[in-house]
Amino acid sequence: IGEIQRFLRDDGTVKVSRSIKETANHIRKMSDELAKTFGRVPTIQEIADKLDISPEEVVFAQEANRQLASIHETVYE
Amino acid sequence: MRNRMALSFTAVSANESFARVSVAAFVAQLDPTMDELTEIKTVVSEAVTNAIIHGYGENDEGIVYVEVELVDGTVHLVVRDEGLGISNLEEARQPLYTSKPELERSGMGFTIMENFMDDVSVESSRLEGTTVTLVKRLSKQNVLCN
Amino acid sequence: MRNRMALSFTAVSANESFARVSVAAFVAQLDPTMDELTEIKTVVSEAVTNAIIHGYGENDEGIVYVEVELVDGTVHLVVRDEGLGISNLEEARQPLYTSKPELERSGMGFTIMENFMDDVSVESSRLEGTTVTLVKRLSKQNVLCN
Ligand SMILES: Nc1ncnc2c1ncn2[C@@H]1O[C@H](COP(=O)(O)OP(=O)(O)O)[C@@H](O)[C@H]1O
Ligand SMILES: Nc1ncnc2c1ncn2[C@@H]1O[C@H](COP(=O)(O)OP(=O)(O)O)[C@@H](O)[C@H]1O
Ligand SMILES: [Mg+2]
Ligand SMILES: [Mg+2]
Repeated sequence: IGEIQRFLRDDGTVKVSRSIKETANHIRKMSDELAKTFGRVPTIQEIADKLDISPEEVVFAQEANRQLASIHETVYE
Repeated sequence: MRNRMALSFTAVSANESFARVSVAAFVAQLDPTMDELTEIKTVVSEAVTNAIIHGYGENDEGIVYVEVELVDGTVHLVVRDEGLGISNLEEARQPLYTSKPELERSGMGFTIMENFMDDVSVESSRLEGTTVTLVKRLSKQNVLCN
Repeated sequence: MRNRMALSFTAVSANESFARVSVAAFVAQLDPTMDELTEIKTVVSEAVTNAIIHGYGENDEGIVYVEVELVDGTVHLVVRDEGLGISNLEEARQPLYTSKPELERSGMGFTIMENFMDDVSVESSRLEGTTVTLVKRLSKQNVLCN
């Protein structure tokens, strides 16, 4: 496992994971926050505007994070 | 304005995620709620997985076709394969029915599609393939229209 | 394994972001670095914008075609339109050349493609359209091969 962790850290893929994970976390937080403020589920544009990215990038980050989570599961569990 | 896209890809499970992103990114233009988008992504997963697993039996020579049209705030989605087809459609659409219990599939694919979409129709013929047509009206557009 | 996808969509600028993300989601399967992914997205933007603005002159009857094939860690990308075509290809590919200075375009589209990709070829004929073929080998795959 140490080997695999080092490999994941060293070959640059972690850079992708980290930055996407961060964006995905921001999306989740912003989504919760806006839901509280509005008293309803936010639209994708409302979240995208707050994070200053395109709605399409919101979609991408969410899915990439979901994929990373499932890779993480198979590698570490 | 009508805005359309069409997508086709190799019938392998690895492409399920790509299909979800592609459809969701296209639909994002109509500014759906996050819940609506999740529902659409789930439906894409179910229909595309069916095409790959049941339609083509995971034969990676197969091609899955997806089309999306956005008309006045309504999403029209078509998922099509040229695979084995479904011999008994009524049975296939029953909740919990699955022809592959050994794969630990839930038999809930069609039921999920029906729950998340406003309209679901399925056409299929043996050895020619299956076309699933799905329609969803987005809530925001309803509000604007009322 | 070879994995392919093909995408087509209405020639409107609103679809540029969809095309970027769609290609990125497909290429993500090869586990590119963040930089490589950004480069590919930028190239898709440039080529798709050219098809919409120059190829179809923003006529939304046009359809833009994008194809991606992943072969052994190499990305093969084709962006095609059936629009006006390019009469002088050599001139068009010069850095800073633009036929639409009034749109404040930079004339750097082809130069950006050449910088970010390993191979760029353009075929075009007047009134029949333009096909841009782009190839990028991903760094990780190079390392594994050496
Ligand atoms: N594209 C398809 N091609 C062939 N058969 C299909 C297709 N989609 C669904 N089916 C049939 O319908 C059944 C029910 O589908 P579904 O409700 O998604 O459940 P599950 O996929 O868990 O079996 C499948 O088990 C299969 O027999
Ligand atoms: N798909 C296309 N169809 C027709 N003409 C094109 C196309 N792509 C590029 N061109 C021509 O090549 C020129 C240079 O393209 P580019 O380097 O992207 O610069 P810019 O888009 O800023 O003008 C354009 O101004 C246009 O005349
Ligand atoms: Mg199913
Ligand atoms: Mg350009």
